[in-house]
Amino acid sequence: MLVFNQLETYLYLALLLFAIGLYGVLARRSLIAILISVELILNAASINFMAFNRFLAPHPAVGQVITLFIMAVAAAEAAIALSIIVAVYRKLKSINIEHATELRG
Amino acid sequence: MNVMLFGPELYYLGAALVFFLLSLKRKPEPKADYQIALALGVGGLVVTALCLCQQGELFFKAYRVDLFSQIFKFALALAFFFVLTISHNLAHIEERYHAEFYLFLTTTTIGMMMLVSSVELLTIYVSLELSSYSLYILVPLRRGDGIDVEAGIKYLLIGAVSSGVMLFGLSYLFGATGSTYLTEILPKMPQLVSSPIGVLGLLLALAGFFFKLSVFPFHFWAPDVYQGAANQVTTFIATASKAAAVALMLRLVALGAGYGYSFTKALVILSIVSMTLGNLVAIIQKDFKRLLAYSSIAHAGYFLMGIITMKEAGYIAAVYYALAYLVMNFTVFMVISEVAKDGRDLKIQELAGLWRRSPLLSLSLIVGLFALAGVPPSIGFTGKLLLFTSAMNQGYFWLVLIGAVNGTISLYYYLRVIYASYFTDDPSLGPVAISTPMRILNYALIAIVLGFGVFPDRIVELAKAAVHTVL
Amino acid sequence: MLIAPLVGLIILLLLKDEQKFLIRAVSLVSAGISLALSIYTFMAYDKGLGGLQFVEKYEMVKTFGITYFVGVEGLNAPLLLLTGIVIFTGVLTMWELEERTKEFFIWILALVTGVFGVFMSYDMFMFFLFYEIAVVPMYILILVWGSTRKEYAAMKLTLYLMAGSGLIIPGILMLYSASGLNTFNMLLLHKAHFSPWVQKVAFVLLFFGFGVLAAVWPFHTWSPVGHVAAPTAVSMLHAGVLMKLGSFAVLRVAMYLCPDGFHYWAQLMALLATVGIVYGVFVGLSQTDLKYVIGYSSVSHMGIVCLGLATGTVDGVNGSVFQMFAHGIMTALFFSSVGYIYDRTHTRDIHELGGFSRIMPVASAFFITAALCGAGVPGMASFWAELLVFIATVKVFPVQGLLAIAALVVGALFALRVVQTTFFNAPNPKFTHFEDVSPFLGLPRMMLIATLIFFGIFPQTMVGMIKSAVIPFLQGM
Amino acid sequence: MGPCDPNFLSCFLIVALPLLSFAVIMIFTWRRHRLSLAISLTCSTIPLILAWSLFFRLKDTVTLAKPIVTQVNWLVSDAVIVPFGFLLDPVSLLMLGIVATISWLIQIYSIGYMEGDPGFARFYADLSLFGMSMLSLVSASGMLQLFISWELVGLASYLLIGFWYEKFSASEAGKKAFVVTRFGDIGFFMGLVFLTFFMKDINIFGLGIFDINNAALTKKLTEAQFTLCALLIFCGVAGKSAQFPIHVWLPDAMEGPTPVSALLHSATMVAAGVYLITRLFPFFAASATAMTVVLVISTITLLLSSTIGMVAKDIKQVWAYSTVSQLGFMAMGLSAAALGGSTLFAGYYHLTTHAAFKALLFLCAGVFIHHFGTNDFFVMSKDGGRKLAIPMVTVTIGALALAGIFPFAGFFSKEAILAQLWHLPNKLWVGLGLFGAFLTAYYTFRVIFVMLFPRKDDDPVWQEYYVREEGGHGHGAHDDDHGHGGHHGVPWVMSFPLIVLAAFTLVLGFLQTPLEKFLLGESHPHEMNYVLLFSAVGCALGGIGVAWLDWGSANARWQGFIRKVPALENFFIQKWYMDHFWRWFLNTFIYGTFSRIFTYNDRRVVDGGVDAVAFSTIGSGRLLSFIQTAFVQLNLLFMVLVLAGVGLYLLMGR
Repeated sequence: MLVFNQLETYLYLALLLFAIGLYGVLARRSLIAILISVELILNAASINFMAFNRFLAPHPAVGQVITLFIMAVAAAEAAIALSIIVAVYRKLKSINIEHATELRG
Repeated sequence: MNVMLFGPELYYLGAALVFFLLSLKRKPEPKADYQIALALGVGGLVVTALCLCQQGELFFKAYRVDLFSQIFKFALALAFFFVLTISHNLAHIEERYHAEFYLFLTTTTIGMMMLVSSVELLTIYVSLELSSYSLYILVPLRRGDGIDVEAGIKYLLIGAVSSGVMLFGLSYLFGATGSTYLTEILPKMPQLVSSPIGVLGLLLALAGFFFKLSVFPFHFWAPDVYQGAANQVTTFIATASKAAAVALMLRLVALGAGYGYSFTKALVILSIVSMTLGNLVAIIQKDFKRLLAYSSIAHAGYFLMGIITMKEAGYIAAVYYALAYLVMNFTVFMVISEVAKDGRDLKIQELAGLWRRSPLLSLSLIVGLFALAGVPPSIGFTGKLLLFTSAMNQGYFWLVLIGAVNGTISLYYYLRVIYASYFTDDPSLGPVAISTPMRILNYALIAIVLGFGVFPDRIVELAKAAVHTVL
Repeated sequence: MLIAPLVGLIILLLLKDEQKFLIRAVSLVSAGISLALSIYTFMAYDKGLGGLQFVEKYEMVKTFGITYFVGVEGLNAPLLLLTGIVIFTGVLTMWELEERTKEFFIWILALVTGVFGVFMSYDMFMFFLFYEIAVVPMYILILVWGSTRKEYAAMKLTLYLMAGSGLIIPGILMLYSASGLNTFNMLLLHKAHFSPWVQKVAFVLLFFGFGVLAAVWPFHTWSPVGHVAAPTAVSMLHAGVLMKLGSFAVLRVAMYLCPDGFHYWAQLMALLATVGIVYGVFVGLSQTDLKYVIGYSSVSHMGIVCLGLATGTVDGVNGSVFQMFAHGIMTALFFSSVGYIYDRTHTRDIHELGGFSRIMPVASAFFITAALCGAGVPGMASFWAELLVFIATVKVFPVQGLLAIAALVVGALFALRVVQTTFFNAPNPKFTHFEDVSPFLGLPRMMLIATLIFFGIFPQTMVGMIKSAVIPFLQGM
Repeated sequence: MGPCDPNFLSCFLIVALPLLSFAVIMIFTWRRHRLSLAISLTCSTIPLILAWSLFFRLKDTVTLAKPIVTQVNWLVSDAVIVPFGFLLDPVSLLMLGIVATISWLIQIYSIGYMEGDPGFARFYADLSLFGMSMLSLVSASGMLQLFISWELVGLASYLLIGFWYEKFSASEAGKKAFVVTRFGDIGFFMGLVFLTFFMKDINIFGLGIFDINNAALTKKLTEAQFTLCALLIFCGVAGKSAQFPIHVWLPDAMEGPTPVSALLHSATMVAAGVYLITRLFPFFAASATAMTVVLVISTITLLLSSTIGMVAKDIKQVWAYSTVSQLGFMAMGLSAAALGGSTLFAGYYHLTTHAAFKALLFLCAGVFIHHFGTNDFFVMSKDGGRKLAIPMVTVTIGALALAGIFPFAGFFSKEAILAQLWHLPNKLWVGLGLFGAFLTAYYTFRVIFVMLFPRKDDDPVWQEYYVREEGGHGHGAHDDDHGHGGHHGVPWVMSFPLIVLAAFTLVLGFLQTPLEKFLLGESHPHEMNYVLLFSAVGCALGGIGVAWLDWGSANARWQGFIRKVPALENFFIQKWYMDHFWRWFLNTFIYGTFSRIFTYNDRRVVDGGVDAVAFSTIGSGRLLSFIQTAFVQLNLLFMVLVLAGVGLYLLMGR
């Protein structure tokens, strides 16, 4: 059987994506980069959905629908996030997360 | 389909539309906006009250309307209305944004309303995001010196990550059960918790809800956001979204046929940690809202306590306490936003001499704080005792003991606030004028907090009925 | 009886701050009504019949089996009477209060409502609810109207007691859930037979939880500090009534519901009590602040109460309930007279005072009476109480009993030392100009003394009452 | 017999009236002297009449064997049942009479003595209180009632001694008296409690005195237990009637007004101890060991006090010590009787006579003090004490009685006691008794002679006197504080009691036989033991003689023969250092050790511990708050790590 015709492949791929995304969120300092990493996490999720849908879902449409929804939501999220990032830039003159360290304790 | 089933949501959608139109106006007239908002808020109360006894399912069973959801919708509407009542001076939000403020407040309300009655993964996710995104925007809406956007971005990041994690978890659940309906997933719990993928999925999925409920370790946003956001926004976050989160958690576990021992144990530990951490850190806070943030973390622990009993009594207690928490927490925030007319963050010392500046406010402050601390005769006390009772019935002796001890610790910082407001005095601070409606609101709140504390029967019965509809 | 203070409280809420006299009048009236009611119940209670009387009861929360269930029996009737007397006299004592009068009386009345509630309710939930109501107002009362180191004292006191409740809640709930009856009604729970283990754990939780309020050694340190800081009437209420709540609760909840636990821990109780007795006396001996002295004396006296309970014999329990009553009155008398002197002289240092029998003979007569009563002079109520306790104790715990008796000598030395330095010797010229207690202000003190002596001469009126409840109580155990 | 019984009623009145007057005066009339006086007097006269009427009504009907007991229940707890009632038998009847009479006389006397004192009313109130408690003590039927009145007596004496409370020494003395006697009382109480403890089924407090004496009950105790109880009860006795080593309060008690000294510390209160022994005579008699101890202690007391009496210069001090010694003497008599299997008569008889003549002596002293405004009889004599005819005569009579010279009362009673001692196998006791008698005679007549034969101011003896002044002893010459030592004649209210008492002193001696008959029911004719008789009188005369040589005769150098041994004398002047001992004890142990340690412990350990907990809580809060870094990614990391941890736990824990 072909390796890319197996559920595991896609699961591992998704897991990898998820890990990368998580890493990016934790490691990158630029807000934009972090945002992108979040998107990666979402995509990992949607890959999962598609994979499960493809291989063992009783109803073939569900996963795809979900994925579509995820795309839309992700888009909205990106918009909001970007707008806030802009606001951050206006106020702090930087989009480096390290500069947003006012609140503590 | 029966419109009434979807009544509240539709109503608020309409409201959102109105606010949207208002926000398009060229020159802002905040007074008028406020009048309209208030009117709509009252209307929302009426509508939700009317829809209280609806029963039914919508959208291919993805959306369940029952007493449980309707009660919480009413509670949300109440919170919405409360927040509007204290929004008469949105000092920290630029006037041209007032309409938008109302708009997003409405949308997030809609999101939460959908949240409390959605029983399907996707629906849950979407409504969760809807409510969250509006809040993301509301937080940095404040006119501030940077801390607002900082709070906003932190909120956004933590929220986005946890929702992403949750989504990932949901995908596993979907994979493990092949379905997205809670009604089908949760009965499969036993074998789910026995398979690694199921456990992983469940855990990751809970992340999102924990984030809303600000349970340890997803609590990090709370202090910053509470402090950074405008008082009214904080109020809404502290009241409405807590209630919604509790409702959702209840739905999740209530349908469950029982989680594994170790899973419950994990939850127990989380609840203990978050209540202890919240209380301990709250002790050293200077900013009142931040203090309340930590107290909310502690309360998340209490909620969890009711939920993990996995028994009817526990759910009843949790529902009761959620409603109670909404009211008493609002009482305190109301005092904050009344005292801090200019919308600034309130330091605890700034409450100095409140008994002189406004006896009524100081009284409601005391009542509210004692209620939060769980001192009788208040709904806080009754609710807490019910929670403990149900937990003890399930044999969580140590959980109860620690909870009780935590009550003592929490009393310490609440007393510090009372001490500041009641004993210290600062002649430089002038009297706080409050309008007649606010006066009435004060009396009403005090009456509710005390009255239902001594005679909780009605609420408990209501909660019981609600829980029955869920089970 | 519950209602009277509540109504007064609500009326007060509506009153304006300015109408001081009206405020006082209202609170006095409501206090008076509750006094009258308590006396009425004391009189009207049918000892021959025994058992619960004047019962009121209705369901509060069916789901959790919470009922509002109050009644009067031989055990709480004396304490109700005590509360009535003390609150009445307390209000009279604070008649001169000028600062934030309204709030003061509001809180006082709230407190008293709680106290009455605790003494009367037979439902654990309500019991605890009232218990907290009674305890919490202390914080504000001390904080606002208190004197020395009040922030510290108030915070300490409240947290201490709340920590106590932190133990009480699990204890109560444990019994509740262990019974499986889904009821908080004590009479029903009493019938549920708990396993020895449950009883042991629950008892120790409850004993220490309530013991904190009863100033059981070594959890007593809040009490002297609190007494010192609190304003007169509050000290009166607190030492006179609130501390009794603790011991009463130990009796009513802990001992009543888990007899086996009690028998298991009785030794410990007796030990702690004895330590408290001896300890309190000795520490008090080296205090120079009048209120500290009294505070420690009450630690010692509460020790006697606890010792009586520990014996678990009819005599012992009779004695200790009687002692609760007597000590309540006595301490109220103490504090009211000290308060009077303090309000005038603004010092409580016994070395600074002196010769007050010449300056204000009446006031000092009050104090001396109280002191003698404290020293256990016959003819005062407390003598009988202590007598009963001691005899009972020697039978059960000989050693502790003898130690406690021996402590009496030091007790006498202790009381007389204070009396001598404060009221005898040459008057301090600084204070010679103060006028004596006016008849009106003297009235409450006179009432207290009258009570002391009445029950000192006719102890049977009290003991008979208590006995009517204690005997069935202990048979039930 | 119920409360309606006439005896009960009269007794009840006897007890209740003084209490009533006390209450009335204290509450209402304490500002109005005359009125208070009237009340108090009526309330002491009626009991007087009642007491004697009882005496004469019942004197033929009652005997020691079958007394009249009337009582009602006072307190009925479960096992503890306390009766309230009266026990009338010869002993109590006679004592009632004596007490009533003397307190009545004292009240009369005080009209003059306390005149114009600011606390006049209070004084009478206290007197009434004392009368009440003493009377109920005497007539109590139950042990507990006896104990209660016992305590009340202590209270009254506290109030009376500290009457001039503004004088530090007075209030101090009052405190001392109360605490020291309390010390004894606790012993007494413990004794009772032990009795209850040992005889489990019976409750001693419920029993009458009569029952305690009844051997049937007490025989179930082992010898040791019995002795223990007896000794503990004797502690009470020792406390009240000032036996060694807790006699120290009595001399200080002389700080009180003289009538008080006369009433409490001679006739009634201090006699209460001895009275208790007579009451419980069979009980005590049952334990030989205890009685021996009593005998020893009382002997020590006798010698100690008489030696101190030899050197005291304050007239009241002298009488006080003589009182102590006489009390010792009585105790000796009783214990000797108990050991010798004889009757309680001798001791009790001496108690009676002593009451009379000692009261007399004190009252006379009071007259002098009142007159000259000093307590120092040297000064009195210098100021011409002997000019006051009546007191001088009466004091001499009293002195003769005290010294035990025929035909005065003291002679007979001492004779009786010595007879008891004589019967003891060991003749040491009688010897000591005689020695005591000698000393008594000596110091008594030291006073008398000094008063009778004053010296000129230029007389060399005065340097001597002043030298001794340096020798400083506790209660030297200090003037009375009620400050009216004006030179006026003796008012009749003061001299009248003197005469009455003097009469008693003369008469009582010859009433020995009838009294004995009345007390014991039969009087066995006592064979005249001539050896003893003569030796006793010899000792007395000898004492007087020595006193004459030292103080009386024209060329006496006014210094006691004891001066030959200065060390000893100083030892006596310092009162055998008993006061020092107690003071030291108090400071070192009570205040020094326990109180200090406990207080420290309370502050530091207990309280400190609590505060430490509080602070550690806050500290941990501060510590935990560092988790909340401002840097969001750290938070996220933390979040992820915890999540991973929980995940691992779940996967492993499955």
